[in-house]
Amino acid sequence: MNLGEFTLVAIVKIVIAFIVLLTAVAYTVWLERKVVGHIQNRWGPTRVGPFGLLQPVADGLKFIFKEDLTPPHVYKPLYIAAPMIALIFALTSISVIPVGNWITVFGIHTPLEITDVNIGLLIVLGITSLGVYGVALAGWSSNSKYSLLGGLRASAQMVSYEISLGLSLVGVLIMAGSFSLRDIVDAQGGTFWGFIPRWNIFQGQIVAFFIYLMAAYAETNRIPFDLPEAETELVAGYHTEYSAMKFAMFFMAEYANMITVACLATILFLGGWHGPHRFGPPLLQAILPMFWFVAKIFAFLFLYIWVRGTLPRFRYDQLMAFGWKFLLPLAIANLVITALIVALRA
Amino acid sequence: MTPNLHLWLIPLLPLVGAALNGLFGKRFSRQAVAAVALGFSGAALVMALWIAAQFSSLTLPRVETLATWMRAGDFQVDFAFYLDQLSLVMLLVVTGVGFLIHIYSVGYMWEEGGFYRFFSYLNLFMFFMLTLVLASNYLVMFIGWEGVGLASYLLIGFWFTKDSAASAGKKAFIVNRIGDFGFLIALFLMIKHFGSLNFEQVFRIVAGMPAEAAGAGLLTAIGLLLMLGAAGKSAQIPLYVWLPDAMEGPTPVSALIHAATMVTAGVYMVARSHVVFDRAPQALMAVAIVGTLTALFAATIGVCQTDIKKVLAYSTISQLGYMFMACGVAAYSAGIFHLMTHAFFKGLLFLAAGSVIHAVGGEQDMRRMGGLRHHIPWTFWTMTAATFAIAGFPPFAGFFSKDAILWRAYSSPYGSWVYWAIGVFTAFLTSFYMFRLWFLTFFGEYRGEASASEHVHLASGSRAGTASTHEHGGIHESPKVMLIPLVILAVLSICGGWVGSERFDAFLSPSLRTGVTAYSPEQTAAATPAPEPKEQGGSETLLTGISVLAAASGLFLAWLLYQRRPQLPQEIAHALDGFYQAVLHKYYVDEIYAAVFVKPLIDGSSRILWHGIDQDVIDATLDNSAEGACEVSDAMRHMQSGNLRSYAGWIAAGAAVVIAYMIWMGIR
Amino acid sequence: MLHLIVFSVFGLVCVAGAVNLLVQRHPIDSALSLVVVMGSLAVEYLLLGAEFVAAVQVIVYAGAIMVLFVFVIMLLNAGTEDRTKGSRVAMLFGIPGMLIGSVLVAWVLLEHSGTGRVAVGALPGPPKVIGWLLFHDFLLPFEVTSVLVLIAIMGAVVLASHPESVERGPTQQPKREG
Amino acid sequence: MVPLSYYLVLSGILFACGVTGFLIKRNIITIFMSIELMLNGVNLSFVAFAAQWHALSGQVFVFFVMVVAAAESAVGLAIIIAVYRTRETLNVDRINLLKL
Repeated sequence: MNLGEFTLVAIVKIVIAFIVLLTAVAYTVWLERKVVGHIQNRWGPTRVGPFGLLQPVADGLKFIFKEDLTPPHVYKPLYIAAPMIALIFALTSISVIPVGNWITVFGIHTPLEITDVNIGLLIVLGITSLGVYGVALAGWSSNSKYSLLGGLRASAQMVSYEISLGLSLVGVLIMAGSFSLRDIVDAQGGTFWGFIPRWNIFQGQIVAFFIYLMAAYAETNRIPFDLPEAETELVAGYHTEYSAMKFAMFFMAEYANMITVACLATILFLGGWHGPHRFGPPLLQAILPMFWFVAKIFAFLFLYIWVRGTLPRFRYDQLMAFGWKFLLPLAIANLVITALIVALRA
Repeated sequence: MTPNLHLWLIPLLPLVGAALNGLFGKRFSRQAVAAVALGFSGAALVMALWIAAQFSSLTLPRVETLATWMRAGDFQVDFAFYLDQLSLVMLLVVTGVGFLIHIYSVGYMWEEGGFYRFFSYLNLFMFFMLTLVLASNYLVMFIGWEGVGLASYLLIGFWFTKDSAASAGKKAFIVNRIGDFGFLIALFLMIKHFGSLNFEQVFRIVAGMPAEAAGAGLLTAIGLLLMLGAAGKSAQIPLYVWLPDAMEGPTPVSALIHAATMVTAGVYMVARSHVVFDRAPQALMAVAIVGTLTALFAATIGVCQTDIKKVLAYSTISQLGYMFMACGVAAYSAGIFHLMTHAFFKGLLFLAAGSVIHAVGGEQDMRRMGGLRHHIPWTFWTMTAATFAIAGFPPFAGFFSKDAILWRAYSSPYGSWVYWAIGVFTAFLTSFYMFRLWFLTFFGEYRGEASASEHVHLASGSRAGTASTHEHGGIHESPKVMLIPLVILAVLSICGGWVGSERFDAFLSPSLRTGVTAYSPEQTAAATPAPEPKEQGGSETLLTGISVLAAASGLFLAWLLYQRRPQLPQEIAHALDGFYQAVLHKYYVDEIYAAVFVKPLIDGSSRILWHGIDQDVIDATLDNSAEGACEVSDAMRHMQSGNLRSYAGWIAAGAAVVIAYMIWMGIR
Repeated sequence: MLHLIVFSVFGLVCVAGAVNLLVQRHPIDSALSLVVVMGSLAVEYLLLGAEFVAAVQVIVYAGAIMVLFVFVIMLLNAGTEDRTKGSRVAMLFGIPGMLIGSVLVAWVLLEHSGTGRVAVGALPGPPKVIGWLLFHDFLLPFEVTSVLVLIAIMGAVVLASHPESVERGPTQQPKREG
Repeated sequence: MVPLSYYLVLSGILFACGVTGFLIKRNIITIFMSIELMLNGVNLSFVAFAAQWHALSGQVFVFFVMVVAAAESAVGLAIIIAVYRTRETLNVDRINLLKL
């Protein structure tokens, strides 16, 4: 593959990925409104399009055409930069996430991801860990006490939970012996006794999955850990002073992060694109893995929304205590036990 | 090979007892402390007896190596234990007498504070003494040697709140250091010239030395230095001064350490090193002369002492002198024989004296005793046995051993009639002062204060501060736990000598005589001319008769002076005023030592070392440099502005200088 | 060639970030410039093949340590610094010293050791090998460092907690209504 | 191919920037960041030398530097908070009680 071809393929893949991702973000919002609506015995969006399916489009148009308001007394450079930082990092992390096996299209053999690197997991972690700057800077530069509190909460919360998040992944890494997300998925192929899939979650990493789930909720500032934007106490937290497209960027960043986290959970714990035995015609067989992948992501996102519709918000000290005194020791214990088991099995 | 005897267990058992009592004894009850102490020392005794029972099936000597202690090039020292006839005898004496004295101490020390401490020390002493006795090389022996010194120091100073006891302990320790110094140098000489400290190796090398080299400077030097060590430990002239003061310790300690076992370590060491001494006639002669002089000298002092324990102390020194005399005429087995019997009767004497002191409530001055035989019959009878034994009346134990020594002193190729004459005269003196003690203590009227019970309270109160609940109804016999050891020792004092010196000699000969021949028979023949019997048969009986006569005349004189005509001693003392004063003050030896050694040392160290070197040189250096540092830092402290960035500036400038210097060095 | 271009671009970004750190007067700007420096340094590491170091550089340095800095700046609400003139020494000795030192070092580097050249990915540092090194050859330093971190955590907690709560001790803290 | 000395010079520049920051900045947090900058410069030279000599221990050292830096920043920032609590300023020129 020469340089030109490589560039072309890369650009095509980036474009596809971003279109898909942004669409997914938009429809995750729709999904959330719909599901939460049903949980609360409402209908959710119904007016725009069938089942309100065009609601995201309408919302996007509204955001774009709203007046871009910049309050006085803000620290302008960072006020403007913050949502961009948040969105950029949220979107970038999708680039190393594989969604399926290698495929050959028009004679070009290429993996189903933007780029295949052997430290993919580390890159995802690095990029998501940078995402906190967007939230923190937004909170600080808004020059508002609600925003500042939100930003402070966000940075402390994300730094704290990142440790548990990272440690929960180490167990999976030990099992797979690689940082490459593709290797991790490949390690989960096959079944036990023909019917239980060899997903990591069924290989004893259920505790790690639980830790990951908790930490991921905190990392994405979702209920029950949505302290940075707790609307009942901080108005809207770090994005109180934002409106129009800047607000939309934060909004999109949050949902993009959710999708990234869901992808990661699928890859690390739920067997990636592995599913039941292949059947049907070749075309179906080519598409099925991607279907499984999307289905798992959907399930994970549904869990997100379900939790949001169900659980109340933690208090801040409870949040910190939960992270440091429960999740972290649990993660360490899980790591030690996993390492022991792997060492004994070896 | 016989099965492993686990010799290391014998010393270790008392050490465990010492550790238990020392570490946890404070929380134990007295019964528990006594049980631990007796249990572990008794276990050591049982092991010793077990070994003795197996004696006939053992191949001796045997060495049991526990571990390598140190190794430097060819030189190696092991933790190894050595068992032969000599150490077996010592083993039995030490564990046996030691165990009896342990029992006795339970009764004697019951009222005292620091009960557990006492027994911890006592067990510690047993450990070191057994190590000394069982050592298979000089270095392990030296551990025991130093260890018993330590235990002795601790036990002499047991009542450490009493000033005299504390300083007596220090004195014993320091005087022993002088002897140990000699011992150490002897060890260094051995390492340098023989490359080993192992008994067997050293003796093989010594025995293999050519005849003309034998007796030359090296062996004489080693012998003399070893003798210096032995003299320190065994309280011989000129290092005997610590032993009388050591009577400040509790009486069982005096019995165990300062009569029966530790002080005989020097004799044991000389006997053990007999191969060296056999090749160094000058050293041997020095041993004999020192022993003879000590025997006489201490006996004369003993005549005038009034403190019951002091009399026994000088008697001990005198008897040790006998043993040295025996070793000095190469009659090692006689020396060891006397060591054994002496352990029995002198231990008994001390214990009985302790019982007497116990009875009269802490009084130690014989002039305040008298007529005690009806009050404390058991003590009286056992003490009588011991007195007759030490005086050398047949058939008591002392007779056989002392007779053997005197006969060998006369008949041995190294011997001389001078040794014999002085020995007999000393025997007469011994008999005299012992019966003096006996008469003063047990006969006549009681001369102490009417109500002894007051005394008891004062005494025990001042000693340990325990206002005893024990009822002291005047003068009273000691408890059974104290009497039983007395009786056992009395039996031993009577029967202990019946083995006879010839049989004992034959028993010990593998380690004391064949040692020489085994290593090199022809050398022995050349070096030690075959003991040509001077006048055998009739003369031996004659000499025995003379020594018994000397003992009897001592008894008669004592009876005359202290029983029949009690005013006579005063008159004699007046008549011999100057000499009497000198003897009473122990020939002023302590004073002479103080003037000759101690005072110059103190003056020298206070004038030159303290005022001169310490204050004017060392202190001054420190003071001046401190002041200099003060002045310099007073000038420099203005650099310390408290501003962080200034500090950073200094660092950057300094780093630049360092970088420039290193680059310059690199270029050059 | 591509290597040199990438190196130069990110090197320049790096230097620009460092200089910006010096020029900016508000600590949060300085902090963000430092994040930029760290990010571009990560790229330089990647160029040298040290992929794991690069990842950790981003995660730990940029993602955790600098977040902590930003957090403290926000917490203390630090304003722009006032240019006080508290130290003449820093200006008189420090700056010249620093200049002399760096010029000397740069001279030595360029003159005497400029022969070695490194290619892209000159020394791959795969996590597996680095982990092996850490847990075998460098086990003792690794353990010591972990103890250091533990001590640092405790020290930070003690230092930063309110003095009253330290005196009261954790057991006597009033139960919060929950 | 890039000469090794380029990397070293880059690391030197970063280090010099760090030193300069330490000298000219007044805000204690910024000074602290200057230290981090110096550490980063050193790290770069470590990695560069590791590539030069093909010795991974250079990279391992970077980890140790990072861990120490993390520990240092945790304690340092805690100290800064404590200082701010008592002195109510972050200007090192005003925190100069430690003098004669």
